[in-house]
Amino acid sequence: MNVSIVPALKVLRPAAMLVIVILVGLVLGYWANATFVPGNSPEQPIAFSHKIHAGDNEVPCLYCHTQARRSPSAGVPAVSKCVGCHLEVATEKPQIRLLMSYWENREPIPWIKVHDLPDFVHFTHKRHVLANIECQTCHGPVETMDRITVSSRAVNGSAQVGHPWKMGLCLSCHRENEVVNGIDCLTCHK
Amino acid sequence: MSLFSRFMDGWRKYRKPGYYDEFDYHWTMTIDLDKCTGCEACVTACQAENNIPVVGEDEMAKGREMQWIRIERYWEGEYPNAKLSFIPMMCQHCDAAPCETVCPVGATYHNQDGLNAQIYNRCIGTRACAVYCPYEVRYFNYYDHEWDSPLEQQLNPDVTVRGKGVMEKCTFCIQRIRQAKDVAKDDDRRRVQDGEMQPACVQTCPTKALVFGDRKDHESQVYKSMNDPRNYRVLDELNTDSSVFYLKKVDA
Amino acid sequence: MTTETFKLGYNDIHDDVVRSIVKTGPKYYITLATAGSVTLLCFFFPWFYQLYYGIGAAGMNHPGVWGTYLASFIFWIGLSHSGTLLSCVLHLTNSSWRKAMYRSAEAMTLFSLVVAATYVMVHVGRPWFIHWAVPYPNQMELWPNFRSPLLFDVMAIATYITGSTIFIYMGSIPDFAAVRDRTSGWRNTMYTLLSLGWRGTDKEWHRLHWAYTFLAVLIIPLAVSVHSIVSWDFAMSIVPSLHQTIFAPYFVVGAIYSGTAGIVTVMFVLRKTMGFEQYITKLHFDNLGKLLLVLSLIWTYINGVELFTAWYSGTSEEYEALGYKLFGYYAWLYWEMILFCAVAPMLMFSTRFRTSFVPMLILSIAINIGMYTERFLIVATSLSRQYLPDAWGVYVPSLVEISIMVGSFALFTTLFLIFVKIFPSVSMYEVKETMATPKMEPAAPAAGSPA
Amino acid sequence: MPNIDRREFLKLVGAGGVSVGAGFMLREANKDPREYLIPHVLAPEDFSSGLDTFYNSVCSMCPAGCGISVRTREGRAKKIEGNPAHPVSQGRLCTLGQAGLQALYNPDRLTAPMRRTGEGESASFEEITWEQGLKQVGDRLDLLRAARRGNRVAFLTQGVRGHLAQLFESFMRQLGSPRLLHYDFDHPHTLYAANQQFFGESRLPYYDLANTRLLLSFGADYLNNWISPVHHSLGFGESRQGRADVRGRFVQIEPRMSISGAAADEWIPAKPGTEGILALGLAHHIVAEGNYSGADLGAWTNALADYTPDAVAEQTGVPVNTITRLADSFVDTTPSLAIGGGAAGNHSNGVDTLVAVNALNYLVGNIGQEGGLVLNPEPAGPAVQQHRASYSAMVELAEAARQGEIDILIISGTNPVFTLPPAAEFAEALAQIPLVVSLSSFLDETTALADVILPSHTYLESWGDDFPEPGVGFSVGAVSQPVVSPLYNTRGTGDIILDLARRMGSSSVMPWQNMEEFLKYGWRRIYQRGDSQTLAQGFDAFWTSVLKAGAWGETTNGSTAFTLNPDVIAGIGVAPPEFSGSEEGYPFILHPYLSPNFHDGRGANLPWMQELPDPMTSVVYGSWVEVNPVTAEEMGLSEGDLVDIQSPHGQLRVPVFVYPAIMPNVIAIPIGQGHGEYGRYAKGRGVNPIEILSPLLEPITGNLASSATRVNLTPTGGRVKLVKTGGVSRDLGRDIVQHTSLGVEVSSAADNSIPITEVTT
Repeated sequence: MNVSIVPALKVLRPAAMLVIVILVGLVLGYWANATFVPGNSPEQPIAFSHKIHAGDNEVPCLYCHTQARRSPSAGVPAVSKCVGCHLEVATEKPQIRLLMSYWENREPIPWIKVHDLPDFVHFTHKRHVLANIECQTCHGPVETMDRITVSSRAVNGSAQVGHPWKMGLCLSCHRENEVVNGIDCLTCHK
Repeated sequence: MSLFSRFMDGWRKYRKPGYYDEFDYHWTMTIDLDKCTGCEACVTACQAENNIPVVGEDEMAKGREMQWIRIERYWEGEYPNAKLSFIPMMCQHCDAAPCETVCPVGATYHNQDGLNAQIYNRCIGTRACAVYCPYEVRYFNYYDHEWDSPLEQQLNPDVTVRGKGVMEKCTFCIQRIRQAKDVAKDDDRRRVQDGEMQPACVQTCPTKALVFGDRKDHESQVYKSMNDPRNYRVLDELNTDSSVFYLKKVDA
Repeated sequence: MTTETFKLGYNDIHDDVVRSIVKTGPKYYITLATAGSVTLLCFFFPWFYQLYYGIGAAGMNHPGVWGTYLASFIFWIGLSHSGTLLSCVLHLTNSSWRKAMYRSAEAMTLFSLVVAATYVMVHVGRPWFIHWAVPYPNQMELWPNFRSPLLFDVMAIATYITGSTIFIYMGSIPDFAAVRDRTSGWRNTMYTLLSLGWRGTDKEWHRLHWAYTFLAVLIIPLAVSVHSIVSWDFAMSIVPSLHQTIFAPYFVVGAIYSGTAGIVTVMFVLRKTMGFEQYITKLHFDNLGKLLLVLSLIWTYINGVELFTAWYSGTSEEYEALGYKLFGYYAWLYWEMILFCAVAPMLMFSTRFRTSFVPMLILSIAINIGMYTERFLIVATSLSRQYLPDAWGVYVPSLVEISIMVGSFALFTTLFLIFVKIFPSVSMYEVKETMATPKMEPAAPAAGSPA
Repeated sequence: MPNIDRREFLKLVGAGGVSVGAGFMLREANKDPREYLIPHVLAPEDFSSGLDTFYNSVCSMCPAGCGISVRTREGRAKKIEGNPAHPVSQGRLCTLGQAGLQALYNPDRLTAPMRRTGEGESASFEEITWEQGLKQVGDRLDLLRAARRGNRVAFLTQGVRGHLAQLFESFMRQLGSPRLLHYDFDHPHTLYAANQQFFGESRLPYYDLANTRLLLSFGADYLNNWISPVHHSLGFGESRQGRADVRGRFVQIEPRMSISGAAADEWIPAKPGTEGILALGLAHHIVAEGNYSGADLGAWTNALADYTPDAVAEQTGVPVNTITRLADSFVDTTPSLAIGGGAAGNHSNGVDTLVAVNALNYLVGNIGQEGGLVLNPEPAGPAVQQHRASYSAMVELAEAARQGEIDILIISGTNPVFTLPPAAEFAEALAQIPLVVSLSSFLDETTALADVILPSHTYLESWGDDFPEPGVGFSVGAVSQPVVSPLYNTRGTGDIILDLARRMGSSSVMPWQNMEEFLKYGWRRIYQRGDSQTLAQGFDAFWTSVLKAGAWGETTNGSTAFTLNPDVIAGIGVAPPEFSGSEEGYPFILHPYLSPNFHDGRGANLPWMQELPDPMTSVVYGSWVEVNPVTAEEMGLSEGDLVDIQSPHGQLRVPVFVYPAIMPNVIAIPIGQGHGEYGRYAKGRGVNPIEILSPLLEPITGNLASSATRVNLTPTGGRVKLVKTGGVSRDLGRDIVQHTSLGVEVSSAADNSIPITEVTT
């Protein structure tokens, strides 16, 4: 009588291989989507380039995102703000024409939100800006981006815990800068 | 391993004697039962400030009210000598809170300001805290609540709207406390001044029966009134060491 | 030793058991199908509805935030104590009459634990975050709250499941081998794998017995601790009538009590359906009957103590809770429990009752109904009468809860039905040990004598 | 690894391909939903996203006129709070006032003008444009006016003050119609009449609760719905524990314990309608004890001759020693104050009763005293005549309508179909009027019967102003400004009226384009009262400052000197109350009271109010009838038993609530529920006790004696579960609400405590 397991295992081999292949496949597909179809960098209604504005022309972030200095939300500039410059600047570019069409119809521009936090997180720009935290610390090198995207590069090394827009980023930064009660849950969740 | 050492710190702090004395603030409320008329203005104020849903008649009939602060009524004597006393009951923010020990995921804990915190997004809904709370002031979201449009436009953007399966309770209007601290920081003050910030219920109480403030500040109104000889704490025999002091009703 | 087993030779045993596994009549499939579909309809559908709608699908309210889910959870944990008790305790006390049925008992342990664990998922509001109750390093830098009795629960049950799984598996390796040698085709393959190449050499037998005894010793304290910890979920609260030191022993005894009753039921069923008349005999019912009787007496005593302490405390809170338990909204349930768990078992003083199968079956079922009621009352009555009278309320289970409760029994049955077709549900080698050893076979060391 | 045959290989490839796809979709599925950031086209200067903006305004949920301060964020109202600068509310607000948000954001609001189509059952409303609606009404008005028949137009509104009232008045004057009626169910007509009789001016004095040491309240639920609850609450708190040395004592005299009764130190049940007699009993004792030494002592002695304590005790059911004790303490603990109103004023002898209460104040010299009763100065607002409509005035209107004397009825804010007893047959009268125009924001019972609906803004969207009455001892005014831009296609009441005026060719007299303009015009007069410094700044500065502060005040104290007209004394005397229905057939007296949550029913469409437990019973969503425990036991009734309540004029079916503090022969039902329309939250909930009230009048004012209906009560055997939040409302010796007696306090007074001295009783 045969008591060894080996023949039994042999019988199982094809099944085992199938399982392995499927697992590998799943991971592959997931990864492919995550890298080649990033959901965090959508096509905006107007191809606004932070590279041109913040990068090449060195317009300070707070010039347009005025709110950030005094309000929890940084806010997006009103259309009038864009027009303020572009009545003069680069008026011939097709994208600017598009902007002007919005302006003439008195329509707001439906920007798509890229940097989003869950509703139970109450982040305040004000405190961080007043604490002279570089915008790039969380938003990544915006001045180099033609189309805005959630950057997976965090500026301070310790912020590599997982995805930069996870709680880990906030915590590590709050720890390093020894924020008062910085790691108390109620600081962000309320 | 740093994570582990951090965990050990967290663990030790619970056993350190007098740990709670190290708070920056010690938020405290006093309720003068001699002034309380049971008008329930506080209830509506709380409901408006904290996005507390309206559950509807059927759910009410099942006993699933949500108001974070409720007015309890106690009759004494019979007609014609019947007397009625009201007592507002909300989270007592106990310094030795039974609910804090039982939550398996630490969704409710005591923060450095003497607040009994409830972190909605951490809660997994075991409801053990509600069982352990002797004041029965914890309310559970039995389903996702809806606001008939356009009522949702009233919702307070500073307060999270709770989803199903989450426990919730009075927070002493943490969003207002945070804002007051924010303002204090703006003009480089270390502390929030007395009366600078009030929870919705205290702010609206028409008889000024509710007083709120920082116990650490001995000049504060709340410190004075919590040292009134009439002060007592509900269910004090349970040693919950609560942060809400009641002032006895005066018979005259 | 009783006379029945002498009529058998080794081969008879093998044949019987293997037959019970290989020969499957339509009856079995019909039962399995019914059990399976009931599980689906009464357990999983309502549960998924509840996941979608929220716990509101159940009848829980304020202040009755815990309900039948928790009661069922305790009930199943309690039932799980059967196996441990019989296998370990009786194994160590070397009482050989256990051998015919301890494996099915262990199966009960395992499956009721599985059901209990499922109930945890049913109970919590956001089961999709249940993993937060397990300590693991994460980017949120958060640990579970190690002061929480609920966390102790998670740990204890996890350990208990692991322990009893290993225990039952190890115990059946020789039997897997035996079946392996008598089957062919895919079964042969399966049992080849399961038996881990068991040859039956002296060395193997020796190690098996040593390890088996060792595990038995390990598991008994575990069993006790698990239910003590479950009781702390309540006892560590300050709710009147829950905040009691007696709760740990109370729960443990209750658990063993209902567990043993459960075994009687299962044994009766096995005996009838699988044709084990010769292995499961009057002797077993007689002994289990005695055990039950003793347990019921202890249980009644503890109940009395509970009432007494409540009365003796003299506080308004305890009085109200006590009065409510005895004469309040749920009073009829309380008296039903007393009848089934304290009064009825007195019948077992008579040997005739103990040794007659059907009455024992009925009694055992009655006891478990009573014990379920006990668990329900512990949750419901105490939560309805707490410190602030103006916040008192009443909790009534909803259809969803009741259906899930029914479904959980179906789930258990399903698991058990599958078990009897895979595991040799009577431990062949140990039964053999109870027989005179023929000359031909390799001798096995006497059971229970740890090397 | 041995080679795999090809079909094995293909199988693997297939499986691999499928699973790659699956993984891809998996990632796709758990991507965050897309959100948008919609910027402004032009950046507004008055708010910036993420920051609060507070607007001060005036609350219109009840006639008290509290100042409110509304928190808005991104142009949406988030919370209503009291305006600290406003002397009436002083930063506090009642529950109904805070629920005003849900009037603004109510899902059942009227969103556009509508016109009735079809008749009777098949009647329904179709949406129309403002132009259509205004034209239809305007033209008719113009015709009537041209034909000098403007008096065939009637204007029915809720009690409004300030410039809106003036606007209505001049509008009706243009039409030459006297039929301008301000109708509120709860308007204290009898109190005004009594003051007219006693003080010679039909105005409310300021009741200085804050400084009083003893308050006798004859049926006035001053903490709940009487006149100015928030301000009274402030006074109550101040008087109780706000002062270092004294603690005010409060006594409530009423047949059913109200919120004020619960808050009081002593609750004295007197037979319904005999409160005035009791007051005179006290007066008699005061005079008899020689505690009054005025020139007119003789007159008083004669007037009060019949009201000996024994006689009074016999009539009121209050023991003699209680009467004498109250009288003595009322004299000894000055400043003391007696107020009367509520149910006590709603009896056939209402005016006499309240005169008697005033007399009590006069005898101990509380009038003009701090902590007593301070006469108010002339309100600073525009001078408008008194248009307050009593019950009989409404009946006349209905009668006129039935006679076909009315072509157009404009209704604004008030809901008479709900708040008038059916005996007035108002609904039937409406049917007789060719054109009924409603300016309401909600489809209430009256609006449902209108022909044209021109929906108004809620008070949070529109311009207006208010001069609260009673003032707080000096002139107060406040402007109510829009705090949010209108949600729907509605218009401000004032704007609608001005538009109509234009259409009927009165633009020469009423030239203002909109309410805001008119307000500024009116406030110019108030601005001119200001001192030189104010005038120097110019009007616009003044206007902005008023808007900013949310309140305007002027410290011109009312005349403290007061001399009583001698023939008033002669006229003093309270007749025993009359009731409709025989005592045999109708053994119980119905005591309808304004619900704390719904006021006179206007709050019933606010979900917060529906879900707010009634303070006394903790019942939510519904009505109940309060029955004395003894009575309940005799009749074998317990909580939730359905009973039929029958009056000579109707019948209701309500569940019982056994109420420990109500007289055995009195039953009480809260007013406010029982709506047939008024939106999803109010409709078809509970009962409306007004429906069974008998049209018994108070002769002097002609107002409804709403507390004078007798009823009988028959168990139906039916039973319902009363939806309430409370469990057992007895603290079984658990010391949850702890009490202390004054003596103990003084002895155990520690440092930084509030010492409280014995108040002699």
